[in-house]
Amino acid sequence: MISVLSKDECLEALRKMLMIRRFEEACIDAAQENKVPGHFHVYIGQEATGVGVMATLDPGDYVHSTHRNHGHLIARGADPNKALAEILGKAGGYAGGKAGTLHGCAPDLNFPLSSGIVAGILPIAVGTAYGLRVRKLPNVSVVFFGDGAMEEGAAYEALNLAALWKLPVLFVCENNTAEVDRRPGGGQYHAPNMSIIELTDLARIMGITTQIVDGLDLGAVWTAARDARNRAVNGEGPTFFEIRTNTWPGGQWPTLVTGRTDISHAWTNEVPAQYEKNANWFKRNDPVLSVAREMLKLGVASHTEIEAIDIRVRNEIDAAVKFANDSPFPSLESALTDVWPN
Amino acid sequence: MISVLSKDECLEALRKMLMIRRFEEACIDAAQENKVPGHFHVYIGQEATGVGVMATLDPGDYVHSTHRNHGHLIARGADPNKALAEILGKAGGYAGGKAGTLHGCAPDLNFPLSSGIVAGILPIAVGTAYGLRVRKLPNVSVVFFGDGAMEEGAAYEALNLAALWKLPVLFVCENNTAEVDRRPGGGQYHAPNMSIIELTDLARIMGITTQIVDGLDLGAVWTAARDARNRAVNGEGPTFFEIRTNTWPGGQWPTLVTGRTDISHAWTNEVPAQYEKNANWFKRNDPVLSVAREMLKLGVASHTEIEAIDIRVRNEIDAAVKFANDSPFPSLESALTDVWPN
Amino acid sequence: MEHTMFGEAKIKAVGDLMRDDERVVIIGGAGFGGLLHSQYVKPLFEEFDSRILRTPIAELGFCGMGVGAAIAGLYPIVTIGTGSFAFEAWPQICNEAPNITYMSGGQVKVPVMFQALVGIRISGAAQHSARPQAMLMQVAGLQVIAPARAADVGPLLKAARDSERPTFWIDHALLFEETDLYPPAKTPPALGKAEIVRAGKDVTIVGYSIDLVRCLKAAVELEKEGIDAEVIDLRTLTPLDWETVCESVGRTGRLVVADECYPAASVASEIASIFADKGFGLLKKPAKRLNFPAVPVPLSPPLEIHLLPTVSKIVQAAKELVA
Amino acid sequence: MEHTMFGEAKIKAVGDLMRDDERVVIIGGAGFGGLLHSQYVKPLFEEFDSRILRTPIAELGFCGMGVGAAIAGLYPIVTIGTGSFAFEAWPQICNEAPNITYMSGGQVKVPVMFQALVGIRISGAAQHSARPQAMLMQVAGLQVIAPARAADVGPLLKAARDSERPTFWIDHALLFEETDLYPPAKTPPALGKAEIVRAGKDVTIVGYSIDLVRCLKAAVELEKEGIDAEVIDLRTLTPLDWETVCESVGRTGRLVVADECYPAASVASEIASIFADKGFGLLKKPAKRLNFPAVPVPLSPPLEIHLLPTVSKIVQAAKELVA
Ligand SMILES: Cc1ncc(C[n+]2csc(CCOP(=O)(O)OP(=O)(O)O)c2C)c(N)n1
Ligand SMILES: Cc1ncc(C[n+]2csc(CCOP(=O)(O)OP(=O)(O)O)c2C)c(N)n1
Ligand SMILES: [Mg+2]
Ligand SMILES: [Mg+2]
Repeated sequence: MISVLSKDECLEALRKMLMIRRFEEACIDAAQENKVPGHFHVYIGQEATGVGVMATLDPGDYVHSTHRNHGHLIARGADPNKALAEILGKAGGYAGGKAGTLHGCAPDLNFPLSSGIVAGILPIAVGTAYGLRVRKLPNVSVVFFGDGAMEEGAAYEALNLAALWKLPVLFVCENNTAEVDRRPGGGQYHAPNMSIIELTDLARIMGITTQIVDGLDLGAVWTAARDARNRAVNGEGPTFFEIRTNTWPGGQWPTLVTGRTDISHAWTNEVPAQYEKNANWFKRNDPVLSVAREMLKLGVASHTEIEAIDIRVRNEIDAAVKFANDSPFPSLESALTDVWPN
Repeated sequence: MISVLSKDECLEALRKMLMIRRFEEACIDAAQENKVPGHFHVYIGQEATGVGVMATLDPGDYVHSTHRNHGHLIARGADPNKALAEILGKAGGYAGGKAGTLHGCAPDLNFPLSSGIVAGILPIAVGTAYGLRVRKLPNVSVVFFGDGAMEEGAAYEALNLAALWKLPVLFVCENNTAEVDRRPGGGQYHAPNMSIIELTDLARIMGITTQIVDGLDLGAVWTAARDARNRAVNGEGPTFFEIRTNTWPGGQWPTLVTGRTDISHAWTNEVPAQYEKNANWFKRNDPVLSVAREMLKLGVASHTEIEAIDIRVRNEIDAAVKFANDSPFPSLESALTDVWPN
Repeated sequence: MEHTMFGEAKIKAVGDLMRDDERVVIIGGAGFGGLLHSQYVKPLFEEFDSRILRTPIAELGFCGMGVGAAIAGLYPIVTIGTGSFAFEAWPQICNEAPNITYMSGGQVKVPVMFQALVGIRISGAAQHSARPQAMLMQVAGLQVIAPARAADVGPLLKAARDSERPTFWIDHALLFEETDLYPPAKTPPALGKAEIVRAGKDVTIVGYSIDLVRCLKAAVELEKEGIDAEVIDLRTLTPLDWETVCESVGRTGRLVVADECYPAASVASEIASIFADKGFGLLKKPAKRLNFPAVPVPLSPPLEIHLLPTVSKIVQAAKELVA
Repeated sequence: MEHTMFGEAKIKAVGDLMRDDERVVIIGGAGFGGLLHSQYVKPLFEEFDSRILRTPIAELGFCGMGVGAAIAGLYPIVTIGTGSFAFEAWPQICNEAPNITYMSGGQVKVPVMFQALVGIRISGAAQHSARPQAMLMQVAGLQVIAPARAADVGPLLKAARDSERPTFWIDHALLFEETDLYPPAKTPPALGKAEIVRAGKDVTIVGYSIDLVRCLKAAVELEKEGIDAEVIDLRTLTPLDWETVCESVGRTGRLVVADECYPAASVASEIASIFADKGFGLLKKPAKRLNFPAVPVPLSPPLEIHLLPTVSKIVQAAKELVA
């Protein structure tokens, strides 16, 4: 329920969610034009998670992510120009083109390098939390990761370490396979291969506070994250969230299988004929449409206001596309710099 | 309760337990004489576990162990001559002196190499179980490991893998820190550093059958292992045991802090004056004395019979000591053989 | 045969092995060409569906399972996926599998094969571009095979199985769609034997895996410029066939080595070092080592390609030596 | 200074660093000399009790914590214990820590130091005797320091901290109680600079860590036999100071390298390989490489010692070269 948010917070959250959506659409467009080096993973369908959590954070908090980091970067307030240029491997990117899609970073926003290794980022996030504790800072570390990370021993060790010293960590497990048959042994690339059916059980037996949150419910995500952050800062230890989102039909390899989002579907409730087989996406699972609908229903915003936000966002992303396209590839000399800190 | 065992089974179990005790005493003696290369870990205090579990196994079952493997070898029926010679790095050892204490093996008994890496053996044991499954053999894999192994991600992954395919594995976690304060963060070398207070919880949330067993109770260990083996062979999946034993006062670094075991203490109930501060060991925690007492109480054996077993065992171990001492060091040429299979 | 794609030969070889022996199983299910080439792999995976254990993302755990399954009498091919993920399983690959036969005095065999798509795949960025092969050469008791040519795949796979040695099979992310440039050798490949793929008299060029393909393409270029290059495919990195390299350099006096590994303690270092002792005096000119410089692999393709041991760099190096 | 034990110098150096900067913390608590030398370590651990995070047996997890803590402004010294256990943390040491600065375009620093007691410790057997240093040289973005001499420990530790580079510090299980045989250099040690510990004209002997101690002892023996050996301590393996080695061999024309690593793609390979290119023509005789042969380290002490690059083997090799 977004009623927990003020009107301004609602509008800002929707803006960020739309920004992520338009950003990812731009990535997919760029990929169709063979401009994206490497394989990449979009955040479509999970926007309410990143935006909801990030809205509760302080600039001094650390944010850590994985291969699926675009949405987290944008939600944290990263410059879409630099974020997109980085994904295209351009000099104007956050890392001058050295990192790309799997390794999004915005160091000025306390968003260090994302790890492309499944579960590799979890121990690092526990480490930044430890750093905050030692430095007596009133901050937290937030780490986003997929349900697949729970299959790695690294996740287990990281949870145990955080639990032992009650470190200020928010573990945000984004389960984007909520619609997948959760019986073990499915063996699909993105399907659960866990004998632990309730992902929260692991953290629970470690004495970590756990919560399952609906990833369509921006307000629920926001409230849960805010409370967890407060507890963490007060020395009450980490929280483990399983945020359940429904798999975007295009999640396995990004093509715009549900088309470019038409925000007016939030009030027309139309399902475009050519996407009939993905009707659920339009009716229920798209967090952008769903949050917009909630705002309309609660009278937080009119559809003209929503449309105005979308237009602003689209302009901003258009500008980012132009920026990224125009940005040159990095100079060959730069290949050899930055191995060591200066 | 050893009443679940026949008289012969009882006598054989006591013989094996005494054999382990005398074997470990011989190791400690050898170490005092600087004959044991490297640091080693004795099984004193845990005899009822290895012997109880092993009594339920079939020759076709696989047995896997860790750095603390001496007792498992002897309980499995390994030749004490070859086992001791191996620990002394001698040519007459199971591996011709190449392996030593950390890596006990008796391949002819389906006891492959023990791993000295904490938790390293668990995935391997899951693999032998998988091999048995593929080969449609009616056997199980048993893996012994310490409570400390539960701190490693490798243990987590191994449990998940075994649970997913209901593989025939008996996970025997020997918790030899039952007397240690189990609050997390103790940080001692052998103390628990787990946020999971009940070690069985992890396996439980994976849908693995779990059981906590008193490591002084030979009959309970035996019953539990027999049932678990039956379930595993019937395709009902793995079992996870936490076997609780009380830390032997000399466990941290082997010296004979409780003296050479005097089996007559089982009926005299004497606590030798010089070991007064370890009175609990003599009164309650020594599984050898405790099983002997149970047998006396139930009338399974008289103390003369028990003494006779002990004498036979001591003779056998004396012979093993002589064999190991007399065995030459391996030839220098042998250093370069066996890297690859022939 | 020369026109078979490397990847197709690979799929066929694995299929043949599995048809031949029901104890051959696949653990992992992610490998053999990666997602990009999954259409080629599909028939194999359909035929042997029940003998493929599709595992969780738990490389340490399932590589360990491969070790155990090998002990229990199977021949597991463990597909790790991208080469960098082998690091997750390092304790099993480097500190369990290779020690067991030796430490059991030769009694316990561990016929397991780990496989990964290693290397600089273009735009994998630093974390997905590991070349673990030089590290793996630092492991005693582990066989390391890194073929380059379709014709070698079947025989080497079978030889590896028959050797019963724990083996790491290096595939390269870019090798799948390559076809053999030169005809196969008359004698079938043997473990531990390099092959002179192209005989030549002016300069010896040594490669393996994708770098061998680059070396052969360089030889074609060099031929146009009148330089007759001898090209050697190392094929197995452990055991390493230094004799063939020495013998060739004994004739040419000149050496170029192409190796995607980082420079220090690399495959190229090992090859070059031969000429400080066993092959002392054979070089007439300083050897040219072409490695990927010691920087994490950047994403941006121009940077990445700038750092690679490309065909043109091999050509250039050979020309400088022959000039 | 020469009579300080290496281990004591180490404990003092860590203590000084911690006294100097409260952001230096210890994660792991198992290290600095192992159980055997715990009496020396005790005062340090008592003084800084609250700044030592005693971790579970979870090397991957706590090395990763070290990476994170470094990002968050601490200088963590992560004590891994036995060198073989570094394999458990390989993904963090080789595929996280060293990539972050580069892949963030230089913006994120990762000043973390991993430490382990590596090497052939006598009777550790195969699983507790890893020498991961050559493998670590295959990691771009990771500094590798492997000192041998008490006098170097403090300055190198401080220099490593000041460099803010992710660093792997190689201690050796047998080094703790060694004292410096030759006087320290006039100029303090610098990262990436080898040191000529003993000047000589007949033969260059190169070592690092425990092997340097063996080299120096060999030089003493050789002196008795009238052979004047120049002994070089590499000190840092990444960056590697090949210039000093070249310069020395340029004078002596003869090279012995002692290196406990397995032979292929080892530290010794890298040193020898210099003479196939940058140092081409400097060797008057084939170099002698003394490695541990490619067999898992056996437990039995006679076998183990038989395979080690011992003092007498170094002496023998030098004599053969000079003869
Ligand atoms: C250690 C490791 N193993 C395998 C991979 C390949 N891989 C990349 S994404 C992915 C699936 C991850 O699933 P999940 O964590 O749920 O994230 P999602 O993509 O669903 O957001 C895998 C297996 C990897 N990057 N790292
Ligand atoms: C990966 C790894 N880390 C650390 C060690 C060092 N080590 C050897 S035994 C041990 C304690 C193990 O405790 P536990 O598993 O409970 O076994 P116990 O000795 O109590 O039987 C440790 C930390 C190791 N062998 N392997
Ligand atoms: Mg997922
Ligand atoms: Mg224990």
